[in-house]
Amino acid sequence: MSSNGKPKIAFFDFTSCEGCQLTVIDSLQDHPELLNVVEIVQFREAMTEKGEDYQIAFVEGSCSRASDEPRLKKIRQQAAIVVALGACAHLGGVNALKALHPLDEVRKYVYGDKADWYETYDARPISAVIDVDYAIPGCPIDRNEFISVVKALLLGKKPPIPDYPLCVECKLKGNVCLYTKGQVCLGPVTRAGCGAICPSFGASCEACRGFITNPNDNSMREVLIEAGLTVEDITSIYTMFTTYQVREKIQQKG
Amino acid sequence: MSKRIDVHHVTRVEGHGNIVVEVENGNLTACRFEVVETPRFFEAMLLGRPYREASHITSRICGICATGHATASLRATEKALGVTLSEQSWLLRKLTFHGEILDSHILHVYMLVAPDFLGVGSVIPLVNTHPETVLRALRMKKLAGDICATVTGRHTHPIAMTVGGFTHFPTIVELENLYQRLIESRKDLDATVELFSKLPWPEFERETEYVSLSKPDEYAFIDGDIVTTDGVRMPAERYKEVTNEFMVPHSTAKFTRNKRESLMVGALARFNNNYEQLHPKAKEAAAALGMKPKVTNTYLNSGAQVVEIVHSTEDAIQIVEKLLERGIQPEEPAHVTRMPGEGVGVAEVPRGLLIHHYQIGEDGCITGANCIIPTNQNINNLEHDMRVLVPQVMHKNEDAMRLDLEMLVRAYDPCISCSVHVLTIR
Amino acid sequence: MVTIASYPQMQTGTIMDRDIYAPGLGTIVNIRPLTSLEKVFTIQLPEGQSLGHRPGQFMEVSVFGIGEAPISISSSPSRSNGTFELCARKVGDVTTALHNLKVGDKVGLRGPFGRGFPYENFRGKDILFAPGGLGLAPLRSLINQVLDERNLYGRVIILYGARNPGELLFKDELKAWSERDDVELMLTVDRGDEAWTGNVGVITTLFKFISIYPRNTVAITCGPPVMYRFVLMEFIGKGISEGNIYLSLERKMKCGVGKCGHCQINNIYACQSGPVFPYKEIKGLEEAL
Amino acid sequence: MAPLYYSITTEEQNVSLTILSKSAFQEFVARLLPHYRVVGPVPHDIGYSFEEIQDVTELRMEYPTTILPPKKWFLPPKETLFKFTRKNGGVIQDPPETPPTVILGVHTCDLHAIQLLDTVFSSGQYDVHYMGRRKKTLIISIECLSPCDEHSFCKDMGTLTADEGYDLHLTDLGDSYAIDVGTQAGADLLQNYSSSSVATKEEIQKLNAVINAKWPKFSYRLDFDVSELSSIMELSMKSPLWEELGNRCLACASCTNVCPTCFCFDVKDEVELDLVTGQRVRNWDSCQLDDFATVAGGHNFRASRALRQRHRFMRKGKYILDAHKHLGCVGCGRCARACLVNITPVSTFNELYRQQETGSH
Ligand SMILES: Cc1cc2nc3c(=O)[nH]c(=O)nc-3n(C[C@H](O)[C@H](O)[C@H](O)COP(=O)(O)OP(=O)(O)OC[C@H]3O[C@@H](n4cnc5c(N)ncnc54)[C@H](O)[C@@H]3O)c2cc1C
Ligand code: SF4
Ligand code: SF4
Ligand code: SF4
Repeated sequence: MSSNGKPKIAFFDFTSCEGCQLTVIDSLQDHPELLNVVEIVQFREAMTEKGEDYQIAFVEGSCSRASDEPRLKKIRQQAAIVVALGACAHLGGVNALKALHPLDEVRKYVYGDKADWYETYDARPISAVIDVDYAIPGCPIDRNEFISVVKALLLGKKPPIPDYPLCVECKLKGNVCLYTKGQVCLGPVTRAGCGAICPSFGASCEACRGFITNPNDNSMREVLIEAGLTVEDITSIYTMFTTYQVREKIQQKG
Repeated sequence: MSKRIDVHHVTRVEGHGNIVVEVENGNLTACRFEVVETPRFFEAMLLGRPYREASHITSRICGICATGHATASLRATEKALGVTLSEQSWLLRKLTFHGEILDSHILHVYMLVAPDFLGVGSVIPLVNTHPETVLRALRMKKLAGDICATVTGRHTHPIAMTVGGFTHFPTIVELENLYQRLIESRKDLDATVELFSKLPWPEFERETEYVSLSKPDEYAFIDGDIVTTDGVRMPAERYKEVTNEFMVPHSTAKFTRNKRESLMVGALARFNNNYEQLHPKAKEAAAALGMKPKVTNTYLNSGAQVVEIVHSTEDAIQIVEKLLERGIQPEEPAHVTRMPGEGVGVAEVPRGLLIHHYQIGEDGCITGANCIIPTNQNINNLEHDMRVLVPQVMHKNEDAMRLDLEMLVRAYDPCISCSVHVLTIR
Repeated sequence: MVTIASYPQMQTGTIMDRDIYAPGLGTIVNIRPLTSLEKVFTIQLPEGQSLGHRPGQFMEVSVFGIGEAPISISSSPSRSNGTFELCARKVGDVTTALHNLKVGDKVGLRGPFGRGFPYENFRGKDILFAPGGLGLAPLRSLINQVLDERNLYGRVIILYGARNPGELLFKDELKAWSERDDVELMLTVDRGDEAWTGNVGVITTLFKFISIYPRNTVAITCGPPVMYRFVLMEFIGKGISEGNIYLSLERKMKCGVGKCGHCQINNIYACQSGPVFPYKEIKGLEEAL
Repeated sequence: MAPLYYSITTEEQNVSLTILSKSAFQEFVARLLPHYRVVGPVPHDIGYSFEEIQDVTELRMEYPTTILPPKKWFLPPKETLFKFTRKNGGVIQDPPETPPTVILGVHTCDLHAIQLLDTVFSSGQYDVHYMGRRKKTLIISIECLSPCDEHSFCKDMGTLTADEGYDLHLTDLGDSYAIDVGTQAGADLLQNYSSSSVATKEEIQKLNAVINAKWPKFSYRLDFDVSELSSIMELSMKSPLWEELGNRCLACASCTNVCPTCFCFDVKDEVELDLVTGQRVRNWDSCQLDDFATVAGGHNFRASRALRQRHRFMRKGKYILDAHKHLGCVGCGRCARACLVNITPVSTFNELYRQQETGSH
């Protein structure tokens, strides 16, 4: 706690687009009162001041090289609560896509004969490196969800991250299901919480929030096949953000 | 007298970069801007993915210019596959693009740059000292974000833009609401121009080659030829002749140069090349800021951003007017007319020229990809600027020098997390 | 405007507001820790109101901002004198927040809800209590009611089991009961420790020590599902009739007033028709046991 | 209550049938707008939705069906039950009042569902939130003249028409509506805001023709009479069908979320950023979701999707009928349309019936 009694929070970034931090900044547009209840002591994207005595650490980005690990461990040591901020930190996110190709080829493709200059390994969620207390899913995170997680943490409650499928939110919004319109969607296996924003804007859910604890995978695949997808299409849609989660299955298959 | 400036992870920029400057006995012995962002390998990640996913994957290159990446990506795919956009789609694309230009520029000039002039470390202390300014910035930024959200669902990682058009359309009521707010924001524009015209911009001149897109009929943001202040003009497909990329070991980003030792892209480059096409009110703003092409003070890149805030708002107003006039027709995205294909998509994102170049195979999957990011093109120029700046400020103490250097870095509005890299397409 | 058929009179509990979801307030006047996980809260209603509950009923307890949770009334009506007791185990959001409250703090209250024990019908009979773990919390209300009118009942047998000695609740009362010669109390733990000299084993291992007159015995259990399934078999094995066996069942609950659907056991809402059930009523229900 | 059929011989009979031409109906709605919140079916994407209208031209009285039933106007997907302050504890404010509302174009299946919900929320413990909205709402229903689509089975469920539950009931006669008056409030509405006329002999004749023509257009889809449903369900607790449905079910809860008769809910506290004030909200919940019956500590009283599907169909076919004397399914077909793995009441009920007939379980 700081002298004014406000809990101190800090933001850190690893391999990511920083869109989640940007969303945090956006959430301040709607909720400037946030600054009345917490003290932000580190936020490199937005401020120069720096403090090391934080209680809650929000970590954006996946871990994609060995040299990131000590920094993550240091954050874990200091913070009472570590929250993964967004799909990269929570799941590995799009960064994990490169795991679909042999790492050597990936390096060479991008850096050619200079490939060895650049340190990298398969991108992974931060939970693969340190213990994580909670995750705010999404690519990017939903700004309202960010605020409600902060409130819950300040009250000592479990953050209200749903563990039911996106279809729930989609239906409650009264959307026409994309399948009715001949499109496909991963809503039935994806964790809700974004307000089904993609289907609401006519686009298929790509599971950026990860899967629910107990998805009916077989049934989902059958639905996708019935909708005309090939096995390759299904692998593709299943790996957009969740390569790290489904990679084992893919490796087994092929 | 030796000095060492070592700024580890420059703050208030997007992504990770270090400034390393060493002065020994009055001689500059080291002068680097190190990009230490982890490499992300987006081009490799695109390989084998269906073309429809490309814009969703590449928008994740950067959270700030997500709409810009998505736009350039879609244009690359659309050109590769022979897709022609409807007039309505063009209007919506441009409108949401302005939303992003506004969002990014406002964030940059108000929250990242202004604190330096006001002697504070971030926008947060300004809440108490300059509440009006902060509230205005938040209000303007919210409007910018809402423009994007109305058209594509959200600003960071837009949803409704797809190959050939849109999957969702704003309602007339939503557009009327935007229109109202855009009109009201004009007074915020005036206040913004007034605020930034009074700031003591550091005096620093270094002429370089300014590179941007250009179109005959409008201030270019999407599509167009590549032009430079050295008189080069070429179709975007020949981008490699300008952006010769090379690599340096201290950076995970790639550097570029054209004819000179370095080149600069971004708001200032656009301003210098396309000044005539600015909205008259934007030209007034430029006058108030004392800017007339060609401006060679790098710090005034932020000034050019202020000018573009005015331009984008005014152009957005015209676009919304037009949309309201013609009404909104929900329409299917335009069709792909060929496969395989190859295409180059270009856009002037907030930080400058962005190029996506794809090859798409028979099966609709991407077989080759190349993305050139504005910040990569600028870093080389930044180092050259630093070499000129350091001797001019060497007499100052280290803190003051550090601030000058950091401000220079920030003037570029670098977006380092865009660290993706190219390889010649085979 | 719209004519909808006339409605049955709404039930008016003591502290119930017009809105069945809006809690009234009670003040915590005493907090007594029992174990590391359980605390007993003594709660006073405004203006000396009495709760007017029946053993086996429960309250919906609110910690505002956190939520609401059903908690059994652990004190007996016979000892109410303007207050009542709740024994809560810290397991989640609401119960943790409750544990963080202090004497003088207020909680939101709705209730009492549900059907309690028809103890008037037990008079003259022997009563066999077999609570497991936290199951003693609701049964304590009935036990103390019975003990406070002790001469109206036959034998009182209490078999109580916990996982280990540290988890036994209400140890002072257990001691007091064990010292009475009109209460037969037997304790057991799944795992003992150095100090434990009593029985070790699950609660069903105690049944071999008791002999009862089944026709005149009422048997009552409350505890986790794995436990009461086996206890029921013991009750039945002892020859106690299905109509004389009572259980208090736990289910997830949100509203407590038979609307939200969470506590449904087949077609029955546990919050309204229970949580206390004669075994006879629910043994045919697929989802009950 | 309005009679179902009208005798054309007795003009003197006290028949409450009124006629409103379509243009007069438009005027009627337009006149309501300043005084009532008017809700009705409007186009939404490629479907329809019950929304508040500002202008009568938005209305589509001949719509097939909506994604969400009109229930959402009485039991919103999310609503505030009350506000509270954490400082000294306690409820500080009643939720805002509902404006007087007219809901137009309610199909008769939905009308039956509303009657069930009215019973649920008014009997036992009286729910002021639902009932508060309900009592401020007038329902103008409409007779369905052809099935919404292949999923409708209202005829089987006996909901193809309704003789109560509405304030006014419309039947489309082509260029006019025949209007049954269901309540005094409905009569007053007509009286105050419309220029209706008493039906003529010809119009009554026309009405009869329209109704006669309608019934054959609907087919029966259940293989048994609905009066047997409850006993079929009772005997189906152990059917192997549940396991099969459980394997297919995505547990996405779309079926219950679109159902006009589902009313289960969750209750949560939300706080403002001052961390002091807040509100208790309730939102729709679904027995199909994993943690619907899960208690602290993790025990789930209905852990498998098979048991959850069984529970859902038991409620629809039996429990609700037993408890509230109204069918728990009104045959609207919404769940069948919403289900991505083709679990439908018709196929489920028919299969259970078949299993019983053939003694296959
Ligand atoms: C009739 C009845 C009597 C009970 N009596 C007692 C008692 O005397 N002492 C005691 O410690 N516990 C009792 N419980 C259990 C107690 O209700 C749960 O432990 C409590 O709800 C957990 O809430 P939470 O918010 O701490 O946990 P979380 O895991 O955060 O639960 C969130 C919400 O889910 C619901 N919920 C979760 N678990 C249960 C549950 N087991 N039963 C009902 N709802 C649940 C509640 O609404 C709760 O607020 C009783 C339960 C019932 C049904
Ligand atoms: S669009 Fe997607 S999320 Fe929505 S109901 Fe259909 S499958 Fe579910
Ligand atoms: S709809 Fe799916 S892809 Fe879109 S934000 Fe939500 S979880 Fe992510
Ligand atoms: S169960 Fe299905 S068909 Fe029946 S009322 Fe509900 S949604 Fe309609």
